[in-house]
Amino acid sequence: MTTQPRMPIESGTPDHFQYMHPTLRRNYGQWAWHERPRPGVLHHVSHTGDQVWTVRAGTQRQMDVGTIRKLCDIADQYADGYVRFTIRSNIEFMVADEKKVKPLIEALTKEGFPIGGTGNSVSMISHTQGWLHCDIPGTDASGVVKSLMDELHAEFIHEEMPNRVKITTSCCQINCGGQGDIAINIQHTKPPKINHDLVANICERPSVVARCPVAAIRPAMVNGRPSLEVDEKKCVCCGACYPPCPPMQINDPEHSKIAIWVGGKNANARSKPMFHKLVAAGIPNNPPRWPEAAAVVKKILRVYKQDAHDWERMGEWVERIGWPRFFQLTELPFTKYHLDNWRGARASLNASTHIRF
Amino acid sequence: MTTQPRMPIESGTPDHFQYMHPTLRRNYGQWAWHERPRPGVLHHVSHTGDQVWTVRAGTQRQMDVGTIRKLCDIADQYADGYVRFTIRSNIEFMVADEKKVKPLIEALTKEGFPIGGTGNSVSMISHTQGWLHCDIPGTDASGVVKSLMDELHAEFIHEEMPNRVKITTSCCQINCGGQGDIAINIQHTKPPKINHDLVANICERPSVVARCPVAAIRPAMVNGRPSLEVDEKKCVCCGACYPPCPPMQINDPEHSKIAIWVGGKNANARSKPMFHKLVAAGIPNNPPRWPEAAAVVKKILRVYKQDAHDWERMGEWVERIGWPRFFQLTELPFTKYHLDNWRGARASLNASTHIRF
Amino acid sequence: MSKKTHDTPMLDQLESGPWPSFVTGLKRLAKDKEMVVDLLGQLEHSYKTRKGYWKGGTASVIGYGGGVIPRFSEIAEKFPASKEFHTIRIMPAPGMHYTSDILRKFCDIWEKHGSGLIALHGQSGDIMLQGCTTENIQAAFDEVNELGFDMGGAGPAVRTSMSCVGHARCEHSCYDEGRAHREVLNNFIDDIHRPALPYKFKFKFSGCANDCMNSIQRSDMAVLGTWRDDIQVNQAEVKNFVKAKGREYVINNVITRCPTRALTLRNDDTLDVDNRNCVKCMHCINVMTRALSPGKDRGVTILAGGKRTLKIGDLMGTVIVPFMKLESDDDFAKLVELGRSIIEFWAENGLEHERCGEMIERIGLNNFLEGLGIEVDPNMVNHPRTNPYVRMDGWDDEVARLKQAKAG
Amino acid sequence: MSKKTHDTPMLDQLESGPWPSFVTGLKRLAKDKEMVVDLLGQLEHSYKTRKGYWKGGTASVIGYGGGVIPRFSEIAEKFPASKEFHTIRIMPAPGMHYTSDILRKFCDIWEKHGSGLIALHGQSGDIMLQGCTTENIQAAFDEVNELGFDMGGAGPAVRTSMSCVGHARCEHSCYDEGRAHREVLNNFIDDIHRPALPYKFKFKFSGCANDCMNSIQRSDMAVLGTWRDDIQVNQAEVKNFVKAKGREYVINNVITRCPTRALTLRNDDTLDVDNRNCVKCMHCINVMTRALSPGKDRGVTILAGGKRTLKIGDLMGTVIVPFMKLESDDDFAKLVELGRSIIEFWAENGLEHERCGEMIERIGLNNFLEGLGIEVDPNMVNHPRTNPYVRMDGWDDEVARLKQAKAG
Ligand code: SRM
Ligand code: SRM
Ligand code: SRM
Ligand code: SRM
Ligand code: SF4
Ligand code: SF4
Ligand code: SF4
Ligand code: SF4
Ligand code: SF4
Ligand code: SF4
Ligand code: SF4
Ligand code: SF4
Repeated sequence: MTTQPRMPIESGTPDHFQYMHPTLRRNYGQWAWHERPRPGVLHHVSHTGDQVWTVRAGTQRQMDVGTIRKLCDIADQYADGYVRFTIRSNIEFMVADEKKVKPLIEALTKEGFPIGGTGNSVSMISHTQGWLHCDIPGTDASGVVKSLMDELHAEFIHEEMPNRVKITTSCCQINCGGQGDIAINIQHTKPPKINHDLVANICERPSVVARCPVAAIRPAMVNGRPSLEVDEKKCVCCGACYPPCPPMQINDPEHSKIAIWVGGKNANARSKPMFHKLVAAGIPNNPPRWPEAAAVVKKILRVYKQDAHDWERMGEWVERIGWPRFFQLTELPFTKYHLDNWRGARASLNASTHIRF
Repeated sequence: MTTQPRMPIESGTPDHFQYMHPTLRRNYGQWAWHERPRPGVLHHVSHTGDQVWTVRAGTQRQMDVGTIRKLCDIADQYADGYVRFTIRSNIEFMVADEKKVKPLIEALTKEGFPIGGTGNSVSMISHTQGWLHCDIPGTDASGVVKSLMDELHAEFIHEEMPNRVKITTSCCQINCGGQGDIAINIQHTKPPKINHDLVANICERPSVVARCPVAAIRPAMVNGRPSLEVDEKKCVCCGACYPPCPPMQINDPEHSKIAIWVGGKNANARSKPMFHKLVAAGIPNNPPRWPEAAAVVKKILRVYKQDAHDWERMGEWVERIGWPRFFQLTELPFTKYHLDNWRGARASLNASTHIRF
Repeated sequence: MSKKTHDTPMLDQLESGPWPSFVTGLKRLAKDKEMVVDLLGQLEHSYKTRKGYWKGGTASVIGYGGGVIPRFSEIAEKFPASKEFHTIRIMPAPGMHYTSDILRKFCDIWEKHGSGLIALHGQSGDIMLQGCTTENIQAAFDEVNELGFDMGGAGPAVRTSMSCVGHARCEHSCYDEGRAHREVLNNFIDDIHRPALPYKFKFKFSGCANDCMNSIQRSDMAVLGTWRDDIQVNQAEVKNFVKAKGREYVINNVITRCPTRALTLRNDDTLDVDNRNCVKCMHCINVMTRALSPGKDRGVTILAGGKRTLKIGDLMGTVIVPFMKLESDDDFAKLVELGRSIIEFWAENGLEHERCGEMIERIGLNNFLEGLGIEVDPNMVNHPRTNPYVRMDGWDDEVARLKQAKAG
Repeated sequence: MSKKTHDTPMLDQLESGPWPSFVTGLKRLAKDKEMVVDLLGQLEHSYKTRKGYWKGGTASVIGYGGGVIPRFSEIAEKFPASKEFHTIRIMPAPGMHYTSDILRKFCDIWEKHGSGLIALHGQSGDIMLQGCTTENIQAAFDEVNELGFDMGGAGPAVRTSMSCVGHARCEHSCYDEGRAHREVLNNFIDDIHRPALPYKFKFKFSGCANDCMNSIQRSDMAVLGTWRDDIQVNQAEVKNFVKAKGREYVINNVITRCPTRALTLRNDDTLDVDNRNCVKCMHCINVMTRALSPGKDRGVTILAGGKRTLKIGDLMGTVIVPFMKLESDDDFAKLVELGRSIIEFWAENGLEHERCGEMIERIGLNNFLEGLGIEVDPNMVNHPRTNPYVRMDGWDDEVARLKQAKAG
């Protein structure tokens, strides 16, 4: 008899209570209010009278087991053995006793984990795969995020921004990193170079044709073999054809640039959610430290910090002062590329005399 | 020698100073402030110290020479012989002496011209051609306007609305009447019936085909003669094919209905200009007095008058209270037809949790 | 008069009520005019059957290609006297000012050659002399033309324009609308009278952001007054206003209504204006007419591409010139030039029956501005693009060019 | 370890600086793992040449069609030990809670079978076990599966979901996110593991309008907590807050920031809420955490169709259920049912590689709602349509139907 292959246990999403700090478990759905005693620390109080202090620390997300075990050691020694991760790959340690906060912070600090990311700080940048793992990346997320977080470290461990700042990165125009107060995204600037030798073997041509948002691709015979052809005048260099058809080589060491977007917002607090808007482009994709991109991000943050009112998210601030002033204050050029010409572009045009001089 | 035909003097737009009340001419560009001593009367004061009182009265726009001469008589007798017309076909008499205001008002009133239309009143409804003159109308503008102004007379001669109310009518979907706080427009509900016998003679088929916003028309042979065919599933009954091709009979005694739109705004005061939005449809096109349309308009005005804050235009009021409450207060049904499905419709969808309960 | 009038039971119902009745007016005319007798008959027939019965055709005056709207009855067999019922469009003076004298002259001419029905005014601002036979058009127009009035626009032409009362009687007025109106329009006389453009083209002029001429939504090129320095505040009048109305009224009706929250009522009942953030919306000035006025450094904002519904949906104009002065002869010449470049670019690039705004929508604002040689400006948008679907390989060159343009 | 490490001058620069360095971590792993030695080599090569060198392929575990992201090196000849570097996606518990014990077990398994590199977490919320050979996938997964964890989504499948910390540690939480997350996801296990949908489908759960899970913009079905009665106000705490911060602070940071101006600070330093106009935006509650809380009649608002850029541009979700309770077993069952109808309708009507939101865009919200049997509601729109391009012959029937539905 041959051994049966092991079939998976289709257990789905596991029960969270088994991994939850007992104070959280006991007060599930009963929390009354919270405050932030200092950057990186939250203090939640329950209707039952229970209290919990959370210490938040930054991580590199792509962690070696050594790092994770170190965090586990700290959890065991200082924080009852429980942790959780935030959507931004920060780690949180919960303790029910205020006295445990200080030693916990010290231990984390000693091991090089920055404490912060709460309240009006710049939290960890949303992290994507990049050259480390993705099959279509124009840059490396890990490197961009590490470089920028090094530069923004002070803003992570302090809460000195007008409101919380959520930065995202995306290593291609697909935008796995999502919308952000600031988004640092790859923007291709040249149409794909087609490797005709490979198309015939690899591509399902109709599905590639279907992916193009501007219908710039058509099937063609090249050197007697089925291939594809791109209408370079139509092509908007989005890279959508590349995942289904790797011979459509969109990534280019020189022409895959970085663009910076501002004012995305997911929360419904005050204003409705917003999309981020293009503010700078043509920035070199410059490993290992992307200094040009970092400079633009820092400039924008500096101006925001100086000029915005309390509780104004980046996009709300710009709406109050107006985009002309944003470009003036940040000294970024406003170009024809900033004018939208995609579907629904009209909604972005100023159809009024509302102008600040 | 044959007589030469008279060639026109291409004089263009005439000089306005020759027809302008002397006080206006003297103070051209020098006005300092104004107030409204009573509905229908404006009092303007110049930096030179000059003053002028304006009395505004409603007219039927489509005037017989008798009516115009009567107005001229009044101008001569009570108002220095000068008048002007507003964009809404109201007539204005200017006098430089306050004492002339009362007799002027009495004379106009005696002759049946309502005094009002200023400030927070419902001014004259913007007037289009309709059955009296246009070649494509679904209803009669003169009749609709007369009927409604009869019903709204009290709101014309008083200033009791939260802000000025600008109503428009359009006797087809072309919308010569423009955007309004309330717009009363024809809305066709069935595709054009094609008079195939006529198409061949009258129509330039390609140009008709090009007019259709949804590409529902194609050339076809019918009974062996060139004609047109409408894809009735695609057709949105807009009537755009009718002016270039009268055999595309869109007007229908039963199925050309009236729709009512709310919240259009041209001024940049406070909020930016806005488009009006569909609120009611399927209203019978019911001459000679269109009571069903009048009822809806009056209901909307009643609710606006009660609920809006001072200086809130109709659209601004609805934005503050939210559309769900508008439909609740006016008791108008909200249907699937209110959901936009035209280009750019997405911008009209609620992409947030901002909801009033 | 001899001709028997038709029964008009439905129209008769429009003679009652407090608003002036056009039916009563028509009946008055019918006493002398057979044409109006039958017009009333046809109109009653429309009311009964809920359908219109006019069709187009051709009618014009010598020398001009447009300006007459020809109307032929489809039921002329029933109502023969109104079988032709054309309209002549005549351009009034800016601001629609009249002496009784000139109005009476219009009445006389129209009584003589037409039906006696005059609309003051059409939605585009024309004096509409309604109801004329083909035969009489020329004579009627000749007399009107001799009065100093000219034919308005119709068809694919520059159209009759409108400007607000403005300088003549409005303290908000930020430029001489009447002059702008005349200088612009009278530079396009050929395009008004000889329709040869892709479609209609309208100019409208409003003296301030209140836009009493609906210019943003209803014209291809809208010229609105504005200013770029500080609002003029008369603090003594502010105090009077606060005293008269109360602080609460002022806060609820002025302070909190400013779209950019640029206003503060100080403790001493004076007003503080954050002029950097004021968007010149006019609201506070509208409410406090004695205390506030537009600034002194006045000019205009220009928008292009407004129009109504067909064929792609309603379009508002888009800012293409955030600010320009409009005082000197040169300034006015520049305004005319701008209008000319727009019309020329559109005449070349617009499709048949495509309004300027539809063309902009099709080709993108970018290309339109480039065609006009106007630099993009962030005031033209509510916000920059939210999508990456744009070809950016010219970025560096463009930035370099802008830098140089700025420097030199 | 024996394998010679590659020179990585560029990556080395990422070891300095205050932020934890992934390079240092990788180097630590490289000590024991040849795979990581070559991974570092390939990555350095990417940094030098500014290009990626992974390609897809196939790799999976028995019984499942998805969940593994296969990566084969295009430059395996240079870096043979990392020629396969697959990722296994594993679904964590709602709220991403862990004991150190379970984390250590993950480390042990991954040290044994994989590279030792774990991402906590991916942007969709997966534990990403990164760097595995084709051969080891099954063994690694089997051990993880025995721990009580299951494979996450990949490909055209229901994806791993995320829910905020919510009930577990947040006073704003308006429903049990963890329960909703599990009940919904665990009802679609087949669709997670056997990709057969038109494209990916994501659920996200946020306990309130702060939307800490970015659900509106990043999920096909977003469930956000809200309430429909009055905000709970503790006036004593309001007074304390005003006392501590000052009236001006409260006015500038709370009162004037309410999007619908629903708040008034009374003269006695208590707060008045116009709950009829409150849009549950959370702002005032966020600022005054001790004084204000969401109401008691809580539930959820549901939006459909959010996603990122490709192919038609970014889409936010649209409200399809303005409010529903989420307390009883029945309520949760209804939530699952709604998810199921959406997925079924989309599976039938969506094109290949068309996200739910793109389908809604293509067919119109109307038809989508009709397909789901959901009545339209004015809360679904910012405003009704602004154009007349709609076929309305069904109006009367529709109004009659609605009236009857309301009555009966
Ligand atoms: C832990 C976390 C949820 C989780 O389950 O992982 C979380 C937790 C809290 N969020 Fe959040 N938010 C978390 C991600 C987010 C995100 C998503 C993101 O980071 O991408 C958003 C949406 C951001 C956006 O709009 O793009 C988010 C928007 C908010 C807001 C609204 C902020 C605003 O004014 O726009 C609040 C309200 C506030 O500031 O008090 C909030 C408030 C809170 C509170 C205060 C809720 C509470 O009472 O406990 C929590 C502590 C916040 C703090 O850091 O001071 N949280 N919060 C996430 C921490 C991420 C991180 O490590 O940085
Ligand atoms: C006479 C006229 C201009 C003309 O050259 O013909 C005119 C004259 C004045 N308008 Fe106007 N407006 C005139 C049509 C308009 C229009 C266009 C329309 O009627 O279709 C609008 C845009 C309406 C819209 O937004 O759709 C218009 C929007 C305003 C506003 C802005 C109102 C707002 O808050 O939205 C003001 C400011 C105000 O209310 O003081 C204004 C203010 C004024 C002032 C007070 C200006 C002044 O200081 O003299 C004038 C007297 C107003 C009054 O009636 O109390 N006027 N005004 C027009 C009279 C029309 C009529 O007979 O009803
Ligand atoms: C007479 C007038 C209505 C009125 O009673 O006041 C009118 C009447 C007609 N309009 Fe208009 N429009 C009139 C002002 C307008 C306006 C208002 C404005 O100018 O501010 C608009 C909206 C603004 C705009 O231009 O978009 C307007 C938008 C249209 C359109 C749609 C144009 C578009 O691009 O969307 C058409 C259709 C067309 O031209 O093909 C149209 C077409 C027509 C035609 C020629 C119908 C046709 O295609 O056969 C109508 C002739 C009626 C007649 O028998 O006299 N009319 N039309 C107005 C012109 C009188 C005048 O010269 O003063
Ligand atoms: C791993 C991850 C980034 C990360 O480092 O965290 C990721 C990585 C990839 N994403 Fe993503 N996406 C990841 C979260 C997202 C998110 C965020 C989210 O879920 O909230 C989005 C935006 C939300 C959305 O779904 O729209 C996202 C939008 C996309 C898209 C665009 C989908 C669209 O409809 O617009 C693609 C392209 C596609 O699927 O064709 C894509 C495709 C991909 C592929 C499969 C690239 C490809 O087509 O070959 C990437 C595989 C990388 C790899 O080697 O692992 N990824 N992707 C995230 C998944 C990890 C996890 O399971 O937790
Ligand atoms: S953003 Fe693009 S390159 Fe980066 S992980 Fe996502 S799909 Fe890959
Ligand atoms: S890069 Fe984008 S626009 Fe260009 S051909 Fe490929 S899919 Fe089409
Ligand atoms: S709205 Fe239509 S029917 Fe009325 S005048 Fe204008 S074109 Fe003619
Ligand atoms: S009515 Fe409108 S949609 Fe219908 S066929 Fe005519 S032009 Fe096309
Ligand atoms: S547009 Fe402005 S300047 Fe012109 S009349 Fe109206 S309020 Fe006065
Ligand atoms: S003009 Fe408008 S924007 Fe400027 S201060 Fe007054 S209300 Fe505010
Ligand atoms: S979404 Fe709301 S309930 Fe959930 S963690 Fe964020 S603030 Fe708390
Ligand atoms: S929750 Fe938001 S909308 Fe409601 S009262 Fe507070 S700030 Fe205003």
